[in-house]
Amino acid sequence: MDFDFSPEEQEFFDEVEQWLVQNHDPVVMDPTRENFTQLADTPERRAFMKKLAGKGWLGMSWPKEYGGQEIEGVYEFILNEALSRHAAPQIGKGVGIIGKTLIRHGSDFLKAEFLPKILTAEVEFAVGYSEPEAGSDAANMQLKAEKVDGGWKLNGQKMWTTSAHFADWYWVGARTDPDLPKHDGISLFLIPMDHEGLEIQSLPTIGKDTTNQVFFTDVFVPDEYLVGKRGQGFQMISEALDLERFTLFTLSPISERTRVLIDWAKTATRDDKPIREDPDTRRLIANIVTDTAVAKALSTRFVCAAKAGGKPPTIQSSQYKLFTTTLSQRVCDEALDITGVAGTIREGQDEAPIRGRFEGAYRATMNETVGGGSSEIQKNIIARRHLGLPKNF
Amino acid sequence: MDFDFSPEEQEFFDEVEQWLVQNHDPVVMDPTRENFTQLADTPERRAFMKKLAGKGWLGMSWPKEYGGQEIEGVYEFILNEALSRHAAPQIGKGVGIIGKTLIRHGSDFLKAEFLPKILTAEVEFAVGYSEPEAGSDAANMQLKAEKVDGGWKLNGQKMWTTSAHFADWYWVGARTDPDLPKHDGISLFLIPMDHEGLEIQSLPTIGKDTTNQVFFTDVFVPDEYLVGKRGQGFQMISEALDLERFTLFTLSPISERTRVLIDWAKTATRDDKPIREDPDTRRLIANIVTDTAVAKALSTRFVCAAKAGGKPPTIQSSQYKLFTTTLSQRVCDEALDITGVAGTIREGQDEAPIRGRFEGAYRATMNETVGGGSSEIQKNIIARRHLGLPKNF
Amino acid sequence: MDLEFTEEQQMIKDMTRALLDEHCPIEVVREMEDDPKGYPVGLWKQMAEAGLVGILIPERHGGGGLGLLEAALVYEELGRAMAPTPHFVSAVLGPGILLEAGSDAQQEAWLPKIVAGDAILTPAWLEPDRGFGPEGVALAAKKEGDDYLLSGVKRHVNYASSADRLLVLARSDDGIELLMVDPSSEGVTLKQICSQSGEAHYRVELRDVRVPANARIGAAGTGWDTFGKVLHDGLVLQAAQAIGGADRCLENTVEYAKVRKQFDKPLGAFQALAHYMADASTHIDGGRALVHEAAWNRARGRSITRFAPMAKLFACNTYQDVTRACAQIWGGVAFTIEYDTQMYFRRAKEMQLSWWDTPYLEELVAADVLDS
Amino acid sequence: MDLEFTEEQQMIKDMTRALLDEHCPIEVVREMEDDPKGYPVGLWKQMAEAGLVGILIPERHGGGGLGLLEAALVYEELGRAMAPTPHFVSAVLGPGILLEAGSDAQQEAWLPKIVAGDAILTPAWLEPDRGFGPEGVALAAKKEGDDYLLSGVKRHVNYASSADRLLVLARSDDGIELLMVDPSSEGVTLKQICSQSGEAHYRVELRDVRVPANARIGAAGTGWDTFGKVLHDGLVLQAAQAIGGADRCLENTVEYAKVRKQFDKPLGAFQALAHYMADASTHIDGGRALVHEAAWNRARGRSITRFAPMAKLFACNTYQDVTRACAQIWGGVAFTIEYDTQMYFRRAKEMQLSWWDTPYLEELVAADVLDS
Repeated sequence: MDFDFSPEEQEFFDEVEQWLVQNHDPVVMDPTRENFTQLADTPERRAFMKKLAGKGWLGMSWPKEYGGQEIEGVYEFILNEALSRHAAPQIGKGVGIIGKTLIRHGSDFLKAEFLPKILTAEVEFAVGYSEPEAGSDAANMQLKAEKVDGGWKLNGQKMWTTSAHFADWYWVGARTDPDLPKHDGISLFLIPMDHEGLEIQSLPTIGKDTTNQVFFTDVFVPDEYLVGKRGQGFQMISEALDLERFTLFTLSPISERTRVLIDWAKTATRDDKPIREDPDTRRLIANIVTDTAVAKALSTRFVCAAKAGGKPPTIQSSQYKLFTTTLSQRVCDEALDITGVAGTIREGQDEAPIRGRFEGAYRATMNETVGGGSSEIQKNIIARRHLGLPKNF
Repeated sequence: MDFDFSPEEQEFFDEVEQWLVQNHDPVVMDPTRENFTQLADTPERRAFMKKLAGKGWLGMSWPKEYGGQEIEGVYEFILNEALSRHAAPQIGKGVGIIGKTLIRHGSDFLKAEFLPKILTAEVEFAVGYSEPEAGSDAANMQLKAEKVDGGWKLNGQKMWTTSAHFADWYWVGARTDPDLPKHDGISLFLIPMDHEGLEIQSLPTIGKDTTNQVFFTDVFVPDEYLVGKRGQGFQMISEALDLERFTLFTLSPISERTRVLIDWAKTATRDDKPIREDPDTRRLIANIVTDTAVAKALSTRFVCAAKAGGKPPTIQSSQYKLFTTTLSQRVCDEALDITGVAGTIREGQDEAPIRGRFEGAYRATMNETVGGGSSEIQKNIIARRHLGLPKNF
Repeated sequence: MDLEFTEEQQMIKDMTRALLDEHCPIEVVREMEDDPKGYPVGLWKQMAEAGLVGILIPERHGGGGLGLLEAALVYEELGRAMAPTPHFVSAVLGPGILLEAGSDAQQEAWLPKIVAGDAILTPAWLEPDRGFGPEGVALAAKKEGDDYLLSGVKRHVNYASSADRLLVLARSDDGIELLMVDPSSEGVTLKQICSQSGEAHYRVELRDVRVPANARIGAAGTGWDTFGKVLHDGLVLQAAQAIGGADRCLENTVEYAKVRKQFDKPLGAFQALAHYMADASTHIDGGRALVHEAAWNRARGRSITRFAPMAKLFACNTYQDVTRACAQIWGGVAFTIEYDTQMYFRRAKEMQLSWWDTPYLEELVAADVLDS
Repeated sequence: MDLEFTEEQQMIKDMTRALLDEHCPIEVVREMEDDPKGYPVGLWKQMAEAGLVGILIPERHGGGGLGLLEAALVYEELGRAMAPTPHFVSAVLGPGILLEAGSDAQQEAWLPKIVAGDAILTPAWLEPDRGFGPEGVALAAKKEGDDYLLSGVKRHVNYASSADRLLVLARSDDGIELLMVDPSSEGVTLKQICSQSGEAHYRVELRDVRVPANARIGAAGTGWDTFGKVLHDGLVLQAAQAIGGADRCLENTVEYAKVRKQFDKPLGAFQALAHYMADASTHIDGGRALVHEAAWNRARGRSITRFAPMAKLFACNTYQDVTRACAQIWGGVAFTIEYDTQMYFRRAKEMQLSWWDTPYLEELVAADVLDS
């Protein structure tokens, strides 16, 4: 048993940390964007990703034949936690879901077109799985892909495509075989984001960032941009998610918020008395710190399960996601309780404690127990796959 | 709107209160028996019920032709709350479920045999609905009633017959028509508790009282002891429960526990400092008191709904039961937290705070969120009947 | 015991709902978020004409002379509609303070104008880095001859930009004073501060602001007692408003859960979600009855030292829990500005933190229970 | 990072489980509830022979010389089996105190006997109406020449009737002392007190009990520091025990939920119940990893001032929540003595209240986080 990183891992941890401190740039690294910090959605942030690529930190776990280093996924975990700790964009969809799926299932053509660009951060992707009628029930996607001469014609709608407004390519699941059982009729496609017939509509959120819905009108996709085999889309999506949960929800934003809260509570006063002497504050912070330690322990569990190889750490990451997102919301909620009525002052104003960091985070985290598989979905996974209980709906 | 009793109700309230103070008897009234105080299970407690009967307080809401006074159910509510506040036996199954069902559905023979004795407290009943395979799913009862010459032969088993070891008569649901849909094949019977073929087995509980299971071996019941119509058993059971939820879970034990806890907290010390100055104690008690006030408001709701007539107050009593039993457990739990490590001292010992009242109550209330319709069943009722949501299992 | 409304109460409730349906649809609520004025003048005029602004003010001053129970019914509707109005500060706290401690001249000068919707009053109470109790009031009121000289900063002053008078809580040698200050006086600076709910809040700075002694409400040093007593009534209305918001938010969610499908079933057919809604409904119905009981007791002239903080404590916790559960049921769309759930969600948290927050209310209840 | 056990750790875990399966089936646990001795001598002997009693004691004293991580694995098994033994007081706290502050003579006199299962030590710490902190220790230790004269009452003294020595926390002019007292000394009276879990607890009264100065462990006035330090290690083991209990209780419940039917469906097919179990499993698995991390840090020689209270705080809350949820799933039968759920349920609450309770642990964590 070992809760520390190995010397090599620790060396990498230190190297990344040092590099991030040296390359600190408030334009790129804005913690108040909360979960949206992970996106490379501005020219500055894309430039930052190119610098990361220059360090050789993209695709580290890929096979050498595709430009990777074949090193363990834990390094990508370390990197992503460090990036999110510094509120920098993270390695994500390109290196993970898309790159790894292409490596396993993509044609030589697609590999040649995309893999090198992923490694050099020249391409940003948007992922289109969700639809108005396919949220928790992802296999229910209805975007229609009709076979036409030399390719496919796509019609329908996607929801929650967070990166649609800045990405270069769209990684999209669509229904190619409506007559097959719903899990077997889905295929994956790659489409230029500026393709004719794609209409992106911004969906402003309660946080300060927006997501998008995307409408498809007769969008033509040539045959060679079908990923893997027709009808294997849902299997590829599930496989990649299982492998990539790893990088989906980093713990650092929560730990950082807790740290910021504690720093504030250590020095703030109310009625000229230190807030840290307030019994409610002490009780709430003790429990936040304890539960953050549990979240970290749950993250250690899935990292270790992933390292051990074999099955993807589905259960461990469901437990982690369930616990951590609930905690994340609670930290924001109780931080507002601790800051008191001043907690109601909207983020970004000088009058607010910590410039309203927690007021903003309270809103921005509202979706964490829904997005990426709701808490209820995680509980179903744990109940069925871990505890062996029967289907419950 | 009026949250007070009417002058007449208040007069009755005062009369009962005064009478109970005058007739205080620690042998009869033992608050540490928690929910079991409601039973007339000892000679002293049966004598007490006879005294109550002498006051004309049994069957007050019955029609005059059966010896009742035809007054509103709220008087029985007032009486039962007073009885449970004083930890005295309550009017219950006889006057309520059984008497009222007999009045509505019983033959003249059964009415003549039982109603007068109920009014004079000469008969105690046990109720047999639950079985090992019929808990939350009450309609699933399997006790077999086979038609034989002149009557019925019963074989099978009942669970949770709390009063079996002292009652005179057994009010039992049995399956007379196994081929009909499960809600339509049940009939109700009355059987002397000392009948040949009935074997009572004690089931000690985690509280200090016991309940029973009862085994039936060729128990013969003459035709005239079938209650109402064959196959109408489940409907009669449901109807009576809907009418009687009123008297099932009184609030007074919780309010009394809260009062006892507060009295203790006002004077107790820890390390020579008043416990009432402890911030955790203050916070917990503030919330207990608040939620007890909510429970009382919920009880007012179902009393008023019942008074308003029309439909039985099913939803209001489900909400009340759900909220109150959860609170009841929480009060005991947090009382132990407030008393600290001394809270672990088993009930009844001098060394324990309040002689371990809360240690005992912590155990005794464990079943409250299960018995009488579990919290989950109550939520299903509220979801479906109140909110109009679809069936969820 | 009887929980039925009188005919008049039912009428007030229905009339308020109809008025808000017409003059305060959700678009108006959205528009008013972060607006410097923060409320639609038309709506306010309508409310005044309908007698809602003067509802708690005695008939001799032109008001409706009704009690806290009727006002609670109105507040439940205001909560359901999330109506942006200065009613709480100007039609509850302001008149409450004047009626509790104001001179005849003060009452006559202001109450009829308030009733008519022609004057807005708002308390200036909270200060930066200071709490909810009397020790939180630090703004200096220095006696100079017959005048007070006020210096300090107030925050969370609702609708200050529309106020004709601020009711400033300030600390003099005699204790805490309530002083009427014209916000257009020399030395007063307003700055809008956006809040979580989008209600119009202001930071108010006072620099050597001179007010005459007759601007003081009540005897010297009695300001906190007056304010605290009036705020207790206010708590009940805040609680009613929270219950109204929770109720409407749940109502919308239940309707959605009946039609929105996942895995070919309506959301409401998933037991976990159905149970969230059953719990929410139980807390709302219990909280509402508690609020009514508190208001009814006050209307009967009984003390609500315990009932009032209990009602706000439970109702605001319920509002927060219910909106969180509703957001979970709505799923992703709750996170978008386009849907209304987030509007209830933000208001719930702000209400919980405002006008005495959870720990302060718990302490009020505990003190009443344990220290007497 | 690696959460695998070493071969030795796995062996200890398996061996402990096998030993408890054989010598501590549930009937034995039931039998020992309220028993004045409170543990089966045979089981204790077996544990000593297997090296479990001496697991934390250095090899030079005949022990296993293993660390807190291995002990935590043992404690998880003790928790699963609800094994009634004086291990915590006699094989953890007692030796811990002697090793931390005892003289060579004291160590040599007692440690080998403890390892062999031939001597039982138990701390006498808590007092009536007093709390968990140093200010809770009021029992008087009056200096008379070279002796101490002890007077006062202790409570919650586990397995005192079997103890060869009590380790009494007492207050002298120098501060708090740890003094070894022979319970058969003149002036010592024991009275069994039944506890919620049925563990053998005693009230110990000391009346002018005379002990020599060399009965003191460590320098004068250092008793609390010694005790507190050792109890921090103990917290991790209490946490491990709680996790073990919760885990076994959930395991039993999950199996039951697969076979027990209501409405023609297994209980586990009801989403609300399935979610209770999913939550429980998440808390147990997270709590276990935290406990391991705490123990591992201690074994690495790092401070566990924060980890130890966090581990017990979370694990004991989890144990209580899990057993409550399990009881709800079992339904009526959980309420009967015949079923085992109630045994976990009672132990969960007692563990939460014992050896520093929730508020005390929260304060330890808060102090470490906020006051440094």
